[in-house]
Amino acid sequence: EKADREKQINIVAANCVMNQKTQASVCTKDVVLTQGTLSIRADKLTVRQDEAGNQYVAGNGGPVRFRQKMDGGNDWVDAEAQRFDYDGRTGILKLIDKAWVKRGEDQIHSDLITYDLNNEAYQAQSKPESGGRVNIVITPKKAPAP
Amino acid sequence: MLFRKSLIQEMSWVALGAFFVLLMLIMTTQIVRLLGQAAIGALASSAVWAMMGFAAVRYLPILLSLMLFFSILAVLTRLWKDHEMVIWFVSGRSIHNFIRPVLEFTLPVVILIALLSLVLSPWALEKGQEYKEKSLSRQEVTQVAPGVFRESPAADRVYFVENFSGGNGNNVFVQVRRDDKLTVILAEKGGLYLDSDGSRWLWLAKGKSYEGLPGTASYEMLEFENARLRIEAGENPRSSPSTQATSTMALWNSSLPEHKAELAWRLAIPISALILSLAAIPLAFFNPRGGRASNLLVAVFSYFFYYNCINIAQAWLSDGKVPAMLGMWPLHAAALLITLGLFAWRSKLRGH
Amino acid sequence: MSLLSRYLMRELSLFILFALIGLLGLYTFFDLIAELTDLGVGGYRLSDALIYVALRAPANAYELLPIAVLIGGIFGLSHLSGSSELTVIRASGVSLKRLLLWLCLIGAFYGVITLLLGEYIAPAGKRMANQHRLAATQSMLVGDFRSGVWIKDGKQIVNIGEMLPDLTVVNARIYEFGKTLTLDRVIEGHNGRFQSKGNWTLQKATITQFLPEHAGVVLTKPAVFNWQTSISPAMLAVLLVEPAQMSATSLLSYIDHLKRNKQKTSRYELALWGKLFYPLACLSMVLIALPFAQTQKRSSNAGVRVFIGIACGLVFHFANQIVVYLGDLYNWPPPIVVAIPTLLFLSAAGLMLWRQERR
Amino acid sequence: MPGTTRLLPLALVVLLGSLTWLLDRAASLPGSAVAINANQPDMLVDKATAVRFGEDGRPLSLLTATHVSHLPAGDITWLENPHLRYTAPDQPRLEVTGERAKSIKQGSEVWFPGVVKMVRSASATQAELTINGRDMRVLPQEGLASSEAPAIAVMGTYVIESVGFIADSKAETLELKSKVRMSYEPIRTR
Repeated sequence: EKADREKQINIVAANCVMNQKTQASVCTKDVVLTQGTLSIRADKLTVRQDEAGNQYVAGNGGPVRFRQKMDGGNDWVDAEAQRFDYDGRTGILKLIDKAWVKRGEDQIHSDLITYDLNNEAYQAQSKPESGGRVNIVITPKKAPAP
Repeated sequence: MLFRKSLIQEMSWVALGAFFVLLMLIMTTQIVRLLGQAAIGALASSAVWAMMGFAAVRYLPILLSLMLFFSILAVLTRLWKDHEMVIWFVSGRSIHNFIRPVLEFTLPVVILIALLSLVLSPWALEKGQEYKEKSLSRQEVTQVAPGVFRESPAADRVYFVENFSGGNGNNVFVQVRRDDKLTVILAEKGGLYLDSDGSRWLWLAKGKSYEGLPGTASYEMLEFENARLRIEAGENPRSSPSTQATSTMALWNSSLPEHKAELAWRLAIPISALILSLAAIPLAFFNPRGGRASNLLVAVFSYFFYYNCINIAQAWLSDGKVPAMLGMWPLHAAALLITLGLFAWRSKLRGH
Repeated sequence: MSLLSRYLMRELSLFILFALIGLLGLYTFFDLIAELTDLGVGGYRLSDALIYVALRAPANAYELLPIAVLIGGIFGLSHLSGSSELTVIRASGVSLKRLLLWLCLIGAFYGVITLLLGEYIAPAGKRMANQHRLAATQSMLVGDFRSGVWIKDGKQIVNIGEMLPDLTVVNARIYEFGKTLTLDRVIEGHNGRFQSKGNWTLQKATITQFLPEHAGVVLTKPAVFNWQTSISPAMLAVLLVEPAQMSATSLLSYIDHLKRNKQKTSRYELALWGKLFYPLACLSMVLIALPFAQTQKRSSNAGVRVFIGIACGLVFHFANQIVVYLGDLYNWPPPIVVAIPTLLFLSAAGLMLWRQERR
Repeated sequence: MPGTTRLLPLALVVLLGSLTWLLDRAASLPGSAVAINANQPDMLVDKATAVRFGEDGRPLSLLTATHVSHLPAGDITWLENPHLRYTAPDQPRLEVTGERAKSIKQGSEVWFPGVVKMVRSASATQAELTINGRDMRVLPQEGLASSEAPAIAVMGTYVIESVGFIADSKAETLELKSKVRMSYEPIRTR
């Protein structure tokens, strides 16, 4: 949900190092970041906040797992990837290496998925050299029960 | 042999009297010096009497030698003055007959002088110094008197207490020097005390201490309600024993000119005592008709001249001007020759 | 001074002089031995030691004169009574009182000599001796403590490391206090020279200033610093000599300084009173000599009486010194402390004379 | 009575013997006072305020305590109710308050056992940091404060709980050793 971005951010981790000069915190081992409905589980997470308050989060894991509730409805988006990079200012989340996103029934697997949290649209690219396959499974939405 | 016994007996009495007077004399001046030191805290007041004892042992050899010379001189002069000498000469005694009784009277004392000068005096000097240092370091507690600056034995602490009321000082000033750091402490009240297990404390109330390296700004200032500082016993370094305090054996083995000079000096005391005692006989010649006390003056002058020669010889020996092997023997030989000369002159005079 | 009293004076003076020379000889001998240990220190030669010992002679004389008067007096008087001249004098109508008067005159004469010695000659001699010795051994004049001389002057406590013979000071450190037991400044000067009354100049000075309320420490290193103080070189010189050897005038000025700085003055007051009463000692010595000397020639114990006389005199002199020390220790009022032994002995001598006369 | 001729030597020997014996006895003083055992305190101060000035003469550290005791062994100083304020030019002001403190190596390392509160004032680039924890070790010169025990740190909007931390004023970093729970409000500019 868009509203998440205003919410308080909580990080739980085994170890964190905060650097005030760069306003960046690097947390490692069993890191769980939650903000509103968004939750990210990763092995390593770097969080940075700029003066405007935009969060820049990056990290990796084996894999990194995302979960966020969709706006309006109680559908959840789940995603996984080896590495990810989120740019709060643009609202773009990049999932890299063995990335897949599952929204409702739709699923998408790819080497690189770019998910735009603003309009909840995502775009998948495969890495040309690896001949990766982009595998998209769209499941029609069932009409809401009358 | 009434002659021998009466002579020795009289000399003994005069000697004892002279000894007491000389000892009292030395003690008077020593006491002044020691009390002066005690007054400024350079010497523990409890140690004054013991230190006087040590000073006595140190001066005894010279005192005894002076006593011998004076008593022989006094008795023989009396004999001349009371014309008893003439009676002895008439009855066949000559000046040489006095040598045996004088020797009999002098030898035991000379041996005693040798013992003192070679063994006891150095011991007394060394022990005295050690005792002084030990008693000083134990005495620091009673040392802080009001209105007077006091320095601790190891000279690393200086105290000044403005005035005393009820046993503790008001307006206390302490300067402590440790390694190159200097600390100044000021307090409204302060004092020294011994705690149960015998270590010594300086307590201070409502004060400030400034500690730092002189000449730099990095100071540390401490303000306190009250403070207690333990004072280590001044374990000042063992000062190396001066040549005068080293044992005779050590002097004998060492080849240092100063040590040889000191050894020669210590030997010179008994030897000179013996020679001077013999010289006293002819020196005591007193011509009732002639000059009144002129011969006494000559005798005293010769005594001190001989002794000062010994001192000067020692100075030359320690400077190496005179070879150590030679020592002071030529000086003693000369003195002996003069004495024999005096005997010859006196008996010749008597013989005409 | 009638012929007879002049004769008495000459006769006694001969013996007193003789005793003084003997005693002085003994003391210079001891001084020389003490000096020998320092030979070779910084080029200290034998001739310097001899000069030093010679210059100290007046100070020794000052200390020994009373005893010399005693011993000379006893020997002189017993010599006179021995040759029955004393009895002749008494027989020729000289009453005991007149004889005592003459003796007092002689005693007073020697008392004046002691005063002169103690006031001018001895201190000057001692100062010259020290200065000579310092120049010879190139060592510095240091006070009683190894940390140098300490003086309190108003709001300053001053520590002078050493003082050179030319009265300049080395390693001076001055603690300057604020109102309530706070240290305002520490002024350190490598060497200092007296300029005029009330101020010295310190070369290579370092001033450490403590700002109030722990605000900070300000360090300044002026090449020359003008140090305001009432301390004078004379006062420093005074501190380097034991009280007993100071002249009365310098004692007086120093006591006044101590009083102004709430410092204990008893040690110096005792020395001052001691100096004033000391000449009196000669007088009492002469009077003590008389009773001991009045004996018949033949009596066996003539020697013993002389010996006892000398012993008593020595005890008196010894007591004099001890009393001064005890006075300082227990803070007894100086004038009384100093007067007791002298008065005691005078009365004892008087009593013996009176008893002897009555018999 | 031995021959009176032997009177003098006898008298002198007796005098000498007794004098030497007396001196030996008088001089056999026990050793100097009880040896100072190093683990007994050699300085005790109540209500102390210690200010240390830096080379530039400006106050560097201010330490107050209700009771201070110094042990010569290891040159250790124990303080009760210590409050340390460290104001070095090259780092933000550091204030540490605790129940007890043990200062070693002339105050270059101070150990605060028990409950401790540390406040590092804000600087141009970092917000004020307050840590409430236990058993904290502070090295003022290096601007380091660390602990192995649980602590709660508040820095600006960040609230951090952890077990063990290292706060480095000079590098402006705060490392949280384990069991980290951090939360903060994103800066709202809109």
